[in-house]
Amino acid sequence: MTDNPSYDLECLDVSKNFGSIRAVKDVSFDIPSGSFFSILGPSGCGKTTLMRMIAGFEDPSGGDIRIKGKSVLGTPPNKRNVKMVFQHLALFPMMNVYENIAYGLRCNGVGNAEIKRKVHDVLERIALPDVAEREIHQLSGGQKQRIAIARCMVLDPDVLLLDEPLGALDLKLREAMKIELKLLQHQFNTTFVYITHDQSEALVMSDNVAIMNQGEFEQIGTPQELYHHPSTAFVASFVGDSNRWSGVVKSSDSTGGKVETEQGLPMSFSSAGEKTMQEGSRVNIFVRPEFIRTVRAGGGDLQDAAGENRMDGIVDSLLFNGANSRVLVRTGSGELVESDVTLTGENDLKPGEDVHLVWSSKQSMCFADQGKA
Amino acid sequence: MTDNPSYDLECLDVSKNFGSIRAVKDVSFDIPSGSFFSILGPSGCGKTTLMRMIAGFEDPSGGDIRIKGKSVLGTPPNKRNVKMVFQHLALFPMMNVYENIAYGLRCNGVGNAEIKRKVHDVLERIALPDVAEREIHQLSGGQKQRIAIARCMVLDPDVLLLDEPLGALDLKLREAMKIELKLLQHQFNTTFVYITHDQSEALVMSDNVAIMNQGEFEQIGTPQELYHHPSTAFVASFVGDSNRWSGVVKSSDSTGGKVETEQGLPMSFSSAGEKTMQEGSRVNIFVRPEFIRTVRAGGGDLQDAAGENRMDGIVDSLLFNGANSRVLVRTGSGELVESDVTLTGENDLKPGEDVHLVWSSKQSMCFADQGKA
Amino acid sequence: MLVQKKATPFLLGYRLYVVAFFIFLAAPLISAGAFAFNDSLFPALPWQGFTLDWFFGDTEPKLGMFHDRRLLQGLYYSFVIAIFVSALSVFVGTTNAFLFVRGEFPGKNFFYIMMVVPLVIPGVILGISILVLASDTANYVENRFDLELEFLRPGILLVVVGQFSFIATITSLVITARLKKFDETMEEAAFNLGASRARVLRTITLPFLRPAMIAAGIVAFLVSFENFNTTLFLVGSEAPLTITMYDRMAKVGSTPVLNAVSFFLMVGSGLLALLSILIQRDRSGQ
Amino acid sequence: MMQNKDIKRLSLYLLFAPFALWIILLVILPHIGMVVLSLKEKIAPRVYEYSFANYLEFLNEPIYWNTLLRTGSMSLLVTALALLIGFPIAYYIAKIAGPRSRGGLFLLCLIPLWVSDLIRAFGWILLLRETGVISNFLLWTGLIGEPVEFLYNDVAVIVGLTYTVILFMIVPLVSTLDGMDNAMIEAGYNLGGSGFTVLRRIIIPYAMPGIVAGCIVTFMLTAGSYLTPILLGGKNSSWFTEQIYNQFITRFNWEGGAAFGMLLLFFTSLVIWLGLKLSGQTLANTVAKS
Amino acid sequence: ETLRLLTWGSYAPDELIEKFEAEYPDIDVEVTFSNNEEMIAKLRATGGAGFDLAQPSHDRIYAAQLEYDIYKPLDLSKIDTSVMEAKLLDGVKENTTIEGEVYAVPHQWGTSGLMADKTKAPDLKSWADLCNPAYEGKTSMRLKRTILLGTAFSMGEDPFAAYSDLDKYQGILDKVAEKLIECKGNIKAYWKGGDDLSAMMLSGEIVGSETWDSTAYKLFDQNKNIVFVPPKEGALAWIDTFALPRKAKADDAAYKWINFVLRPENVTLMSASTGAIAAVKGGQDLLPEDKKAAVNAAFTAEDIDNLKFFANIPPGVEDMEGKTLEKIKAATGG
Ligand SMILES: Nc1ncnc2c1ncn2[C@@H]1O[C@H](COP(=O)(O)OP(=O)(O)OP(=O)(O)O)[C@@H](O)[C@H]1O
Ligand SMILES: Nc1ncnc2c1ncn2[C@@H]1O[C@H](COP(=O)(O)OP(=O)(O)OP(=O)(O)O)[C@@H](O)[C@H]1O
Ligand SMILES: NCCCCN
Ligand SMILES: [Mg+2]
Ligand SMILES: [Mg+2]
Repeated sequence: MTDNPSYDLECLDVSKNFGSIRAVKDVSFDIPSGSFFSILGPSGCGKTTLMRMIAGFEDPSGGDIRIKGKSVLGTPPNKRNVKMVFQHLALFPMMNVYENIAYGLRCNGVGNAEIKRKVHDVLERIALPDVAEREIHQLSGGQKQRIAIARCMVLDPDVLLLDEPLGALDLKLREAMKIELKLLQHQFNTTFVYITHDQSEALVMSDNVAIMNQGEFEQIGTPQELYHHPSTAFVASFVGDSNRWSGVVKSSDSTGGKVETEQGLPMSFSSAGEKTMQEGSRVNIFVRPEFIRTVRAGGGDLQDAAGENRMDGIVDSLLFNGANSRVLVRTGSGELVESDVTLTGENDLKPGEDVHLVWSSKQSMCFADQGKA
Repeated sequence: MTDNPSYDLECLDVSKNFGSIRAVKDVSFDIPSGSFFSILGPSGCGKTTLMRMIAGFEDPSGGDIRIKGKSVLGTPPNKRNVKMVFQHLALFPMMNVYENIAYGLRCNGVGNAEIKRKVHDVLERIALPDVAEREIHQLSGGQKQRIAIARCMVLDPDVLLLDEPLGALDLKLREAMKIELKLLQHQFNTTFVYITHDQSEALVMSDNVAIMNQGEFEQIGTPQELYHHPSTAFVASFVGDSNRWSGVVKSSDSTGGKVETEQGLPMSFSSAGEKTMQEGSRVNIFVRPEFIRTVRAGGGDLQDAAGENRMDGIVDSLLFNGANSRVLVRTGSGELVESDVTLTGENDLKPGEDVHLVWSSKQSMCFADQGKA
Repeated sequence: MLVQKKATPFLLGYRLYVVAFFIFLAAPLISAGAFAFNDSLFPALPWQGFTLDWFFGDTEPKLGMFHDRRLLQGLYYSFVIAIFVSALSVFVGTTNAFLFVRGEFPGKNFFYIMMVVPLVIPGVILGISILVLASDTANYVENRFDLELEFLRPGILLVVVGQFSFIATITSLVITARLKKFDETMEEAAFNLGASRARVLRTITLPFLRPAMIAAGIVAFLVSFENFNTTLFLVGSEAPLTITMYDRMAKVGSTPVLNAVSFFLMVGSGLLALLSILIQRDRSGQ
Repeated sequence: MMQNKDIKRLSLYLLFAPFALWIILLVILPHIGMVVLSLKEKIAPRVYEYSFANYLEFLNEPIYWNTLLRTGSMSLLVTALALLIGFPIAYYIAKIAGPRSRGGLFLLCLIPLWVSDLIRAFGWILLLRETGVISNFLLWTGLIGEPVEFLYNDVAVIVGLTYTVILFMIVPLVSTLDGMDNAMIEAGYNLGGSGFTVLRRIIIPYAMPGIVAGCIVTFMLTAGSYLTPILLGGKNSSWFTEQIYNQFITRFNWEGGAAFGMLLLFFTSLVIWLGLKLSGQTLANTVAKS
Repeated sequence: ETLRLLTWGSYAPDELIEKFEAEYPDIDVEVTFSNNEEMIAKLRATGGAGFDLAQPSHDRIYAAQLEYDIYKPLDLSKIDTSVMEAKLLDGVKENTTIEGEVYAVPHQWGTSGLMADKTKAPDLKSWADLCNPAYEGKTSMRLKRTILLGTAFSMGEDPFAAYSDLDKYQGILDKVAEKLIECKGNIKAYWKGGDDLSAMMLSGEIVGSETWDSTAYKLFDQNKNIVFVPPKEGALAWIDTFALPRKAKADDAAYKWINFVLRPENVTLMSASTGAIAAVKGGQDLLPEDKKAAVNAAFTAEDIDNLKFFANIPPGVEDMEGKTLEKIKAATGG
């Protein structure tokens, strides 16, 4: 029936139309057992729709969805062994924690003694052994989060779906829960499918990430692949910060080439894959701020900097943000370039100083211009 | 009447009790004209209460508040020339943009022609010249933000108070607005008092930041001062991430000293101010992840690393987050140490590798143990 | 499925049920309205042909409603009563909203329940109890001081007061709900921008409440207009339309002119309801 | 700012005044008056004495308490019917109808409010009577051979009352169901619940405040209704409000009428109190919320 | 000023009011429809205020006045009593004189009796025939005191005579109640106003009923088979009167109205609306033609002789009767 039974979840050319809106377009992917898979994309790109099809709340307009190798197209949502953590958690306010977790077991006709054992077991595993008798409104945001996961995990699902479960939490808690979620996934060793529009969540937690845009998957890969070797301009700009230049290819071969930017500056790049950019074609160059080194014009260490690309400018301003500080440099052609710096409080750069910006052609990502702004 | 008339806002021993709760305790500070001042502190520390006293919505239980040198204690809120941007903005939904901005002018009895001129003027300055006739619900989050500021600025306030104005925005927009707010403050050259519990907002935008904790100001200083020379353990841990060790001072003088940690490791530090740590006293050592270099055990560049502190360990896991990636190293004594790394996708560290952690004693911040956990 | 829109037979059956329900809702109104156009002296089958006489006829026996002074008078009194009742109820509803949303005072919960209670007291009993109190008071004053307090005798005032006694609960609930959604920082923002207390109320708070006040007013108007149980005991010589129609039906005999009035009221209320929807929509826009 | 506190206190008094006047003058005092009146016994023309005679009269006369029990049980039946019929409608409006048709359907639900009780009853009379629309329609379809009387019986009363009050059941139900996150229902399915389980364990418990609110209002309106049972009822259909009316109007027995009024109020309050106890709700979180 | 009438439905036809207002331009007439019980209840609640002229039946004034003091004496000098049928005037005066003051004068009189569709119920002749199983489910009555009295007569009792001995009267009422409860099965429904009675009768849903004569006459207009049948025990006759509420404020206008409607040309208009006979001399001749025909179809001379005028109700009787009616209503029968 299926080629590879070790995939917990497979989607084959799944698509969904709402009237004339094509919310999901021919999406295919498969998730190996026990991995953490994220779907990252901007608001409205179709993430929730895709997830709802997997859970069975929407019928795909086309394609197939398989769980543990079996198509679930005809299976109603309450018969699919795919559990879901909703964005606002959807804990049942009229039941206490125990009843919330027991709900699914009761639906499966599990006996009371067994239920009791399982609920306490799962509460242990999420490190909240004492909250069984609490009402939902007596829990903190992070605790609710964990109860929502426990409520699913107690049913031993094949796949756990999470739809932006951290969206409603505040900043500090969100940071803490990121790591916690990853640990929980290790704990339970269940396949997690995680939806988010926050790149840092996707990068930190996932084994694999799919970047979704306008109903389509642009790229699937490990966080590092996506960050360092984006296959499209969209991925490059959506994942991580970038400086961007438009230009025209002057010369190129399979290993890289040279571009002249609109401002007239030469810039060299290495080819991401085996694709050769056509000479004369319009391209966009992306360079991440952390790969640009800012060095004082007077300083002697310019030679150290292994970088085929160089630019001169004046420090415009410093954005001090502790470890993530950044310098804005105004180049000769007037544009602002962002570059990461470490500000130690001693001998730091100051606005007005002349600096050189240096980076390696390996770090210049080049994409053909799609004609979009 | 006052010693220094160039302060736009001065607070002298201001305190506020709600019944037995002491929300604000003897807070004093002064803000020079035209500067950007932030109050940073955890939730519930009394930030909003302090701001509401400045705006006149609460009466201080003690102390004095002066604006442009004049005490405003008896002045009702609608007569103080201190304007406020509320957390959820509190734009008036039953009025359009024009009427929202004109509201304060009308209250002051300004003539219609004059109002028109001023409103259009301020809309120009916030770079939204065409939205005058829009309804509030037709604006984007960032536009609303700017209108809320314009509504205050059109009245030429002595001080503008902002209470977590970015709290309700989503991640990407928040990043963008941070920089924008700073630019607007330059534009209007008015004193901004900015409240937040997000350290990155406070660090990026402010000329000066006050760190507030449990109703008290722990430290006031520039972002760099706070980050690099925190005067208390609370400031060190609240501003920026840190690794923390508890230990006992073995030897010390006015320039620094040596500590033995609970795990028995020796560690050296430089003294932050002129204070000399007492030998034998219990202290906490804080080290920021970005100042710890992680080098491969086999690599030869250990000598390069100027650092009096060194520790050996094994890479436990990598948290890939683009430019903000981090490595967790498990040291011989079993604890996890966080260190920032740049992961380029090529020749990166891998879990299980033996590494050395190296950092300079200059970057070890040492504080007497307050007895708190 | 309980939330899905798939075209299952279950959903089809469900839809049919909903349609049947709305037919049930509309049936008596349609029948009451339709016979207004029956060219017969009795509001009954068989159908004798179409006529507008029951609206515009100006001679007996087919005296149309627009020429029937008693009905018109009833309409007028209903209108006057409803106007007073809704004005009063909206006013008290608004003060109650402020009292219960903004006020802090001991026993607040208890008083809140007291506010809801009139809604669940049977209308007949409200009418009677007010009648009894008013006439006892009037009789006492008359016997004791030989003073006739005419306003305590059945009449427009008592009807207004009697209807108000429970309609105020409805308006209070509607306006309270709206005020609860009001973000108080909006008022603080206005103060902060230099507005006086009165100005804040006039320019910020009341405009925010306005849609709820109008909606509550319309509901109050409709409920007053159609009230029978409470009014029955309090009415004097100035009978509102429902009482006039009831007397007509029970004591004179119904002709299709009553159907004509019904039809007229349906159209009137329908327009009012539409108005309140439009206001509601305006509100959701904000 | 002491002045600020004084203003606050003053405005509290000013706001409390209309409320107090309303509740004291129009609700509490009249009911105290009723109680006092109900405790008077008529000895001779214009001579009264305080006693429980009127209440004893009620207890000693099976006609009266039978009528009260009948009114109560029929009201409960109407309430139950309104809930059964109304719940699916409310659910449809709140959860299944699209956002656009929702407003329209809700408006349609309010249609019976457009006209008075009287006209509604009038409409039903025209439909139900032996020579009315339904009977004629059935004759025409051949389903019945001769005219059938649908009017003047308890079924007609129940239909008419259900019709009149169902709106007050649907409105609070729609508003509570509307506030229910769809994700809650989906979570119910996702965790393995069948349609029935989700309904019983999630939707109904969630909607409980709305259900109770609707039931209270519906029950009170039904028990206190006058025109519908009078006009649609048959020769055996007596209603307690009619009894009260008769005491006041036909028998000029205000004292007895007042006692009956208090009894009706007491009885219905008791039923509601029981209902609240059984459902574990309070008046404040049900009726007051709707 | 305003003249507020508290009267029976159709006792103040628009045509007449317009004519009156044309004659007295400064008087506005406002009408409240009512019946005997409600008139008393209303005036009791208002302490006799709120209305300027009431029109209760002659038998319902004495006790109400004694108990509730709701009327004031008439100034007979302001009424043109000469036009009134002397027998009726004297009867009313006799019934409504308290401490030497007269409280009412007659206006219209008529009867309560039976109505039958000749073709379908040719044998309906006695009050008791309403309970005849031959007409099962096809008769009706109004559950008010008229049917109690009628049934009492049909059982051979004289309820009016028993007014002086209330225990005896109670005995009669109990028997009547028993009979009427038994009869419930035979009844289709109790009618409540002229309207439902007309509808049932015209549609043929019932074939006979207790009725006011005026209602029967109206139906005769529509269907010549429907006639008023004076019961063989004698039709019960009532006289509706004019009485001034105690706190009436427009006495002059009230007197003007009384005199106005007693004028012959107005009597015809009034009778056309009420279907009853004016208490003026030759009242029967002043009936409009159709009503005259109906009356003639219904009454023979001996029927007229056989009329039983309602006797004055002593205090307490209404309460006894009311309770009896409740008992009948609440009983489950049929
Ligand atoms: N029931 C529906 N009917 C019509 N269009 C729909 C429906 N559900 C979703 N859409 C449309 O499909 C597209 C994808 O929606 P979806 O909710 O999947 O986005 P998302 O990626 O989850 O966004 P977000 O991050 O904001 O949650 C959107 O354009 C949305 O408007
Ligand atoms: N009106 C009040 N009555 C009693 N206590 C209050 C009142 N307002 C604030 N507090 C208390 O005073 C303390 C400080 O509250 P405040 O709102 O100033 O905190 P905050 O720093 O603004 O927090 P957040 O970041 O969550 O907004 C809290 O403990 C709070 O509970
Ligand atoms: N007194 C009886 C009057 C009847 C009116 N139609
Ligand atoms: Mg989504
Ligand atoms: Mg705050």
